[in-house]
Amino acid sequence: MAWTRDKMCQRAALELQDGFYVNLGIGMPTLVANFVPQGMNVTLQSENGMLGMGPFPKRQDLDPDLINAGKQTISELPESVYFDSSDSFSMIRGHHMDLSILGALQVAQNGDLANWMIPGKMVKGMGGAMDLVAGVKKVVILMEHVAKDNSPKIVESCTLPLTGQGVVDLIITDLGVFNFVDNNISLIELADDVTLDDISMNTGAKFEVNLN
Amino acid sequence: MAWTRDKMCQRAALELQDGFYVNLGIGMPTLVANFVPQGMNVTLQSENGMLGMGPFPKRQDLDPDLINAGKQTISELPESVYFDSSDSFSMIRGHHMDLSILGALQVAQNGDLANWMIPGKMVKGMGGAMDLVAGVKKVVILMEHVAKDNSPKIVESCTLPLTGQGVVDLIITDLGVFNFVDNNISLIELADDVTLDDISMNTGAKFEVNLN
Amino acid sequence: MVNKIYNDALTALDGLLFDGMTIMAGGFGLCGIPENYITAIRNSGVKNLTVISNNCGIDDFGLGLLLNSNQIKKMVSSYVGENKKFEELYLSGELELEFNPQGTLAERCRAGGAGIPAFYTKTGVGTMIADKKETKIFNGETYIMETALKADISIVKAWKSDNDGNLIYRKTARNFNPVMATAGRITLAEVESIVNTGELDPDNIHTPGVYVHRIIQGDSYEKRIERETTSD
Amino acid sequence: MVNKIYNDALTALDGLLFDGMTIMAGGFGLCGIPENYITAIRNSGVKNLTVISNNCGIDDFGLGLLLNSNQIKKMVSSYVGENKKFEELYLSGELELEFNPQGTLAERCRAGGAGIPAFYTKTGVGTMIADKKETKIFNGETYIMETALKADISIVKAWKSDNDGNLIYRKTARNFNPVMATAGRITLAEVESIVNTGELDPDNIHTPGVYVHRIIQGDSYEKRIERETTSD
Repeated sequence: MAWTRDKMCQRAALELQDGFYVNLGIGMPTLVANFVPQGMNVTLQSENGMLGMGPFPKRQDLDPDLINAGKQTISELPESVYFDSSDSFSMIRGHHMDLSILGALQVAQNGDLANWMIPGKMVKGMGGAMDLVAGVKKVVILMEHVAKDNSPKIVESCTLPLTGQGVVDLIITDLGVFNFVDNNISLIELADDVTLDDISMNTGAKFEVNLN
Repeated sequence: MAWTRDKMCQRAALELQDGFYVNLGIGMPTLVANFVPQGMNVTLQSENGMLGMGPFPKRQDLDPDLINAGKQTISELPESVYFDSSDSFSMIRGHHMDLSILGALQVAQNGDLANWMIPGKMVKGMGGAMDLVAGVKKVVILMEHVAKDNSPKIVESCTLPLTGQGVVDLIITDLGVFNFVDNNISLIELADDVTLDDISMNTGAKFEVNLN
Repeated sequence: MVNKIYNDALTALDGLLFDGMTIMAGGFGLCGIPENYITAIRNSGVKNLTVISNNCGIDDFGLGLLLNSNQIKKMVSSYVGENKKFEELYLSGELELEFNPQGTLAERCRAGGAGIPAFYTKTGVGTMIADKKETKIFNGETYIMETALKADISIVKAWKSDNDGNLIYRKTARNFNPVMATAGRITLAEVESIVNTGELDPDNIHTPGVYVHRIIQGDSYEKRIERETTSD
Repeated sequence: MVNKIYNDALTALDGLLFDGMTIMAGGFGLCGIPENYITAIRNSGVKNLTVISNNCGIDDFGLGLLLNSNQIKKMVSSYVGENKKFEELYLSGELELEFNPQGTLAERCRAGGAGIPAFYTKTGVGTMIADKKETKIFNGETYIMETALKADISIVKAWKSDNDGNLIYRKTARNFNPVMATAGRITLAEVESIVNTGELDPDNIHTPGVYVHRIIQGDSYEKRIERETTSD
C-alpha cells in the first residue's frame, strides 16, 4: 500500500510540461529528473548559476567548477547556460521559473511551508528555499506523509519556522495528493490502496476532499 | 585674453590621473580625450555600455553596432569591454567611475547643476546626466563662462530645472577655475590675462577667492 | 519540444497585440533596435501604445515609424532629442511623455524582470524627477524610490540566438536589450542568425533562453547609423 | 600605467587588513572560492572579521580555515550546514550569524555595488527573516525592504584576468564572485591565468576591470570537490 519513492516521483513528473523551466530541491525532488517523459523538454535550473543541468558525470568527467546547488558534481548539456547568483535569483524572484519541487518538514492547511529549520537543532540555513517559494510560479512539495516519528507533516498550522507564507500549490506524499486553491487545502488523489481513513489518521490539517 | 577651447580642455585634462575611469559628456568634454598626457592610462566609459572607448574610426571601419552615448560611431581598443545599460549605470551609480566632465547651462554657488532642459523650448531629455552627477566620484563642469547672450552661467541659484543638487566639484571656464568645498564655491585659478574684475563682472554667484 | 522559432515578425506577434498595451523596445538611438518587430507593429495598426524605450528613433526609422502613424500614446524614455515629429505631437498634446534618467530607466526594467517592485536611488534627488516620489534617508542621505517597469511584450534585437532562445549581443548594440528581455510578460527576440543549441559558449550567453518566448531571424537589417563620425 | 598585478596574495593584501573589518568572499560551497586569499588572511592573523559569503567552507578548507583560527566574529551567509566547527562556535556564543536567503544575499551585494541603498522583495515575507524589517505594500502584496551590503575588501576567484583586471569565470564557479567584485571598496581577484589585455573577447567579460583593484595568479589551486557524485 501507498506509493514507493519511484511512484511519488512519477506522480510529481506529471506536473512537468514541455518547455518548462524547473528547479528541483535536494533529496527526493532531484530524482524527479529521472521521470521526465520521452520527448518532453524540461530545462533544469540550479540556483548556484546554471540552466540546463545535466546528469551526474562519469568519473573521468568530474569538474570542480561544475556543481549543483547541493554541491554535487554534475554535467553539462548542449543547452547549458551559466550565470551569476544575482542573475540566477532574478530569474527565480522574477517569476520566470515555471515549477519548483521541494521537500518539507511541515505544510499547513493554508499553504504555509516550513522546510529549513528545527529550533534547538543546529541551524544550517535556508539557502535558496525562501527565494524559490516566493518567486517560482508553482511550488510542489514532495515528501513522506508523516515524519520519522509518525507525526503528521501536513498540519493545521506550522510549529516550525516558516520558509514562506501561503506558498504551496500542491503536496505529493506517499499517501496521496493535495492541492491549494486560494490557500485552502483539498485532497485530490489517493495513492494505491490508500483509503480516506489512512489519510485522515495521518494528517493534522482540516482538508476538503475533491477526489476525481 | 581668456582660454581657448584647447586651453580649457588642457586644464580639464589636469584633473585626470593614471588609472582613472572617466566619462566625458557630449560636446567640449569629449575633446578632453585628446589631451590625455603621454604614458597616462585613462579608460573612457560610454554609458550606453562600453569601457575603453577608442577614437572615431576610419571610414572603412564604421560599425553600426559600435557607437558612443552621443550616437556617434567610435572604435574599439584592446582594453574595450561591452556590457548592458543596467550594468553600465551600476558602475556609475555605485561610485566606481572616478571622474565625469560635463557641460552646463547653469551652476549655482552651492554646486547645483542645470544642464538638461530649458522650459518653453523643446525638451530633449536628461539621458544619463542625472545618473552621472549623482554617482560619479568627481564631477567637473567644462563650459564657457557666460551664455551666448552674455548672461552669467555661474549663478546665485539655478533658474533652470536641476540635473542634480550640490553635485558639482569643479568648474572650468574660459575665464578661470572654481572649486566647491562643502558646497561653497571658490575661485581658485584665473585664465591667461583674466583679472578678478573680469570674473566678477561675468559671474552671478557670490564666491570666495582662493588663488594660489 | 516547444518551438520558439517563428517565420517572421508578424507571425511571431500573432495574438499578442492589443490597443492600449505596453511595449518595451530595446536599443539605444538606432543601435540594436528590433527593426523587424517595429515595422510589423506599424503594419498591424495597433493603437494607443505605451512604449518604454530609451529613445524614440528618428523621424523615418526605428520607433519614429510608430510616431508617424500616431500609434503611440505615451513614451517612457530618457532622451528623445533626435525626433522632430516627437516635438510636434508632444507640443500639440497628442503624445504623453515620461522622462526617466537613463540609469533609472535601465534599473526599473531590471527590477521588473527580477521581481523587485521598487528600489532607492540618489539619481534625480532634488530635481523634477523626484516630484511626487517617496524619499527615504539612508546613512544621512536622501534617496528617491523608483518602481519596477514591466511590459505586455518586450521586443529585443540580438546578434545570435540558438533554438532555445539563448541570446548573444554584439558590441554596444547590447544596451537596453538584455534588461528589457527580462521584463516582458512575453519577450520576442529578433536576431541576425539562429544557430543550433550547443553552438554558443555556455559561459557567454547574455540572455538565457528562459526569458525568450519567440524568436525570428530578421530577413534584412538596415542597421542605420545615426551620426556617422570618422577620424578621416 | 597603474599596475594591478601583484606577486602573491600576501603582497596584494598589504595595507588592506585590519581587525574588525568586513570581507566579502566569493564562491559557492568550495566551488570558485579565493583559496589563496583565504590562506593569506589566515596567515595574517587579522581578527574579529565579519565575513559575507554564501557558505563558510568545510572544517579544513575554504573559509573553514578562518573559523578554526577563531578569526571570524560574524558570518553573513545563506547556508553553513557543511561545517561542524561552525556549530561548535555558534552554540558557544563565540560566533555571530546572520542568515540571508540566498537570492536576497546576492541582491544585497549587487545593490551595494550598484549604488542602490535598499530594495523590496517578497522573499522571506512572513518568516523570521522579516523580523524588524520594514515592509511596504505594492499592488496589494506585502514586500520587505532589504538593504545593500558593502565590504572593506572583496576577495573573488575568476578563471582568467587580463592586465586591466577584466575577469572571466568558468561554469558554476562564477556564482557570487561577480556581484561581490562590485561591492568591495577594494576588490582583490585571484585567477588561474593572467593574459595580455586584448586577448579576452570584449563581448564576454563577466567583471569589467573597473571593479578590480588588485590581481594575483594563484600558484596552485586545490579546487576541492565537496560532494563527488558520479553516474558510474
